[in-house]
Amino acid sequence: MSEYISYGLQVLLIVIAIAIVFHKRNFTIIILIATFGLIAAILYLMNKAPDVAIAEVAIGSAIIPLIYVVSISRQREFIVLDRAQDGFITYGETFSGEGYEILDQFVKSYDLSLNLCVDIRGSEQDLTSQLNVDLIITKDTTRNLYILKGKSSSVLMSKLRQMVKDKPNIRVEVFKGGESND
Amino acid sequence: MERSARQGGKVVFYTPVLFVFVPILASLIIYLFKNKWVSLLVFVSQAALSVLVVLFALYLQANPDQALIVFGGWDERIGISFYNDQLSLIFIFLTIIIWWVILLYVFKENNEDNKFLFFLTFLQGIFLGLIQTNDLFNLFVFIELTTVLVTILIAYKKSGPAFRAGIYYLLVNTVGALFFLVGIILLYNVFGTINIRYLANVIPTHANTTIVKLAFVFMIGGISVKAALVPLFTWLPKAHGVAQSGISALLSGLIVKGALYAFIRMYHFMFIGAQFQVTELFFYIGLITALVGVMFAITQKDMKQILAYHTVSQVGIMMMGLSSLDSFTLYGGIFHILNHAFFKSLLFLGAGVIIHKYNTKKVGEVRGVWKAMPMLSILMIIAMLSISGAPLFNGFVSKYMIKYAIKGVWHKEALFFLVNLGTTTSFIKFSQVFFGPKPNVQKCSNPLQFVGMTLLALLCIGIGLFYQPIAEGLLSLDLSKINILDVKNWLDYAIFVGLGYLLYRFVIAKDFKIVQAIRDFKMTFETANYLFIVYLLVLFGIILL
Amino acid sequence: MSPILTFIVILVGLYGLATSKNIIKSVFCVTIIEAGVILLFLNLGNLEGGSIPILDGIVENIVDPLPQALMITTIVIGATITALALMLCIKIFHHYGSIEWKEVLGKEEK
Amino acid sequence: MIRRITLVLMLVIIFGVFVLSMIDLQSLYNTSGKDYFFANGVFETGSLNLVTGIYLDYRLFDSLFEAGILIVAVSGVMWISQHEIEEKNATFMFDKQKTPNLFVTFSRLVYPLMLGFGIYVIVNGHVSPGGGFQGGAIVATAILILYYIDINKTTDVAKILTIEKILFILIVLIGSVGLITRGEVFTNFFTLSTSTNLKSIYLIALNILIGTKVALGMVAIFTAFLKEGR
Repeated sequence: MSEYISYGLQVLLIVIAIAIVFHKRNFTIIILIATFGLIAAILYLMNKAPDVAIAEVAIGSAIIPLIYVVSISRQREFIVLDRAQDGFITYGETFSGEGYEILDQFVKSYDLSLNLCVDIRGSEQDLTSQLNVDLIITKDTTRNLYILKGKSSSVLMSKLRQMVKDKPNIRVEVFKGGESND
Repeated sequence: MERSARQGGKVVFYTPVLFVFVPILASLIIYLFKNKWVSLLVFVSQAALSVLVVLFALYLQANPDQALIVFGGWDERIGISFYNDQLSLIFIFLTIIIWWVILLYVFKENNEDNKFLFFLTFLQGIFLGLIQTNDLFNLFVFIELTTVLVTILIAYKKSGPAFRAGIYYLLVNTVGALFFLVGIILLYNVFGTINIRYLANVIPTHANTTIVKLAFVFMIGGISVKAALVPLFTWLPKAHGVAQSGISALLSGLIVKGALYAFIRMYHFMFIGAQFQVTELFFYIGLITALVGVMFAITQKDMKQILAYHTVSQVGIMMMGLSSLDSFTLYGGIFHILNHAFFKSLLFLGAGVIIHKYNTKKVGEVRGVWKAMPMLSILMIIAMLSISGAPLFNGFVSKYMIKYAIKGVWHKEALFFLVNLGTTTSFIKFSQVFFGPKPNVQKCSNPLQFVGMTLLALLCIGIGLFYQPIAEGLLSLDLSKINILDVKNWLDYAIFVGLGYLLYRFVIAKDFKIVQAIRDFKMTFETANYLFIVYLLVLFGIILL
Repeated sequence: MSPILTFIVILVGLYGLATSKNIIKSVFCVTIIEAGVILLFLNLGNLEGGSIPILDGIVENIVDPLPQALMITTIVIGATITALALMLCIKIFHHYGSIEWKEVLGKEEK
Repeated sequence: MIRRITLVLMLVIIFGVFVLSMIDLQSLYNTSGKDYFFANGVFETGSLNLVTGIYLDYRLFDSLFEAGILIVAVSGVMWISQHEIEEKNATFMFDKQKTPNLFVTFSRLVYPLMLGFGIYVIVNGHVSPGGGFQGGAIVATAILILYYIDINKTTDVAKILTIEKILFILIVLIGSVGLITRGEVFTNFFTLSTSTNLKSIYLIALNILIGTKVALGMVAIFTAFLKEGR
């Protein structure tokens, strides 16, 4: 009897593996991978390996999926540092302002999540290379321009530039990431 | 009786364990005490290691029966063991020499960076373990550890290209290592042990079964990824291009050789009794690797990329030697591993100094190195002459030994000729950096770096001149049939240089469309994996049919 | 029978690696292959049946304990590699604005 | 599309070869390793759980580097995510999500249970399923629950890294004590004829050290991920 359960679980394992390979949404995959770990652990147990099963339950279906969750949610983050702070984005219970609407539309169309932050000191080079800041908003008061700065290497910047090209008061600038030759 | 003999020389008997743990302990202490002066411990551990290795080599010479150490004193088939022979000792010496040079090179800039020294020194211990281990799973653990450490060292600069090269390296090599593990699993279930020496004895009994052949294919396939053979070489130029020059030199000079060492262990020690008819296959894989590597190398414009693709092509040449069952050619391959470690490290380190001074990697933008840094130029020219196989230098000797096997087979000779021509051409291209007026750069100011590089250059010349006694002593090999004063060899080299110059002047320098196309060739990750499967299938095809 | 079914898991992972266009997906596939390899080893150790390798009381036959000890090591190695790969993924996303292999590798520097 | 078809074809061929090799295995299957452990394992290692016996005694050398890879990976992940920017004033506007109350209460209940279970698994690794690696991972999971109870919890990762490295040195030292007492390295320091109870001192000590190390390493990795870019 247990033989047939074991075969059934093996087939299920294959099905889940195929689902992981063909699925597109990363968050669903995490649930699948946790299930995958759990079924694998049961199979380890059925193969008389309780030690490996404990290790797999603790690592394979708890810690690893957690790390996946954190890293994927971090990856979908679009971190914006607001250094203008004059109504381009207004803070409060809900966010509003022209800048917020643009950014909101932008992140929605690329399936990202917006994360705004203020008050971080440091040079732009360091912030983008070390702290993962994707976009820095500054204001050029003489020309009344909002400048959105980001890394030249990021493909998101060209997409953003495409989006705001007919807004006269916003300019998108890119700078090189802090690369050294050696 | 064996036990009583061991009690006497117990301390010396266990020194191979110290080879692994002296660097590791040093690295941990350096990490724990973040201090400029504690960092000097790397040199203390290096010195201690050098003394220990020499002592152990002398001891092993006197007691050749003490080569096997089983931890815990268990049965050889059960416990983990270290096994040292002539080959592993040569590799240990090589490791220590290269690490001296690299540490001297990086120390001044990194002596306050305890994390960098931690990873670098830890890697040395792991690599020494990888060389000595006699247990397949232990080998797998060491291979994975090297992968992780090298990934961290590649990504150490924390720039975008470093990250992408790091993850490419990590994933490709992990997949390779996992297939190596599948091979181990199959072998364990057939023979009940994973001890390499024991397996070498019992493999002939079941050599003709599919399962052993399958295990062979999986293991060699896994190693080939790490050894950067065609078509699995794509991680190598990416990784070399972004790492610091010291790390590039280490990767090229040693880490890639670690995989070749594992190849020798598997193919020439473990599966030798199985007598698979794969000599030709590996010869052609090596030849294609050499050709493809050199083809990419001559089109590159980035100094480090040129050198990185040359590593691919030289690995191919080594494989041509290592594939052979004939001992003269096989030793030619091993000898070429040593020689390549010396001159390629020297080239990378020299290129690192140039890049640092000129702040650019493009060959076309660097001019006048001879006037600015004459000392460095001499060292680099020595290395270039070595790699292109000029007589009087070490590259010539080992290339001659590998070429010896294909004498008379015209199509192999022709292809090998192309490889040599490509090598010469790309170094004629590289040597353009020496010409030109004196540029406005400050003088070199790091004598430590030059100590290490001079050592390498002296080794290149020394081996090139005194190859006969050295080969006699290291490999007990008679090289009297190589005559460096033979006019034919000089003429050959002159022809190479002449043709190479013409090729450079009229094809490469013109930068035709096809040259650009080859330069811009990029292989995506999924294609690399696709080719890995194809590679496995080709091995299957040859071995099973 | 069981080892053959398990090998399919490894092959599915391999298929995923050879078709995945996304870095995270590749990491998932490596995880799948690794779990498959572990299960394969345990399956083969259990080929002739037996009881759990804990000799508490009278036991007549056990499954092979060595694969189990080795596979614990493999699980830890796999976990560390996954963690390292994911950390690199985060950094790559914030540098290139994408985790598609094509967009990341195709980007020319400077 | 052609590529996918050829890919599937190639995989099918590999699968076929594997099936052939499994048919081979039917007649070649070798149990000499298993028989050795079954006959001598308990006597030689003093561990009723043969798996623990293998990875703490016969193959301790592997386990050392298993711990080593954890050290390296943790330090590497920390290095990659580390930055030197002052972040005192950083305020992330969208970071204020709260864990639901029910979950917090539930976690408070589960946390001591899991911690206890983890420690039980570590200490009894030589007689029942479990051991340092598995128990350490469970303890780590328990500690991770704390992050869900209090999302602003901070951990001093630098201290964890230091402790981890000291623990690694300790494990290596315990492994080498055998050189003095028995003349063998990386095995139990009690002689073979010692009673099982005495031998288990060594096993428990190593399991606790490895368990602590693994737990700390996993927590450090997770902390690095949570703090990444913050």
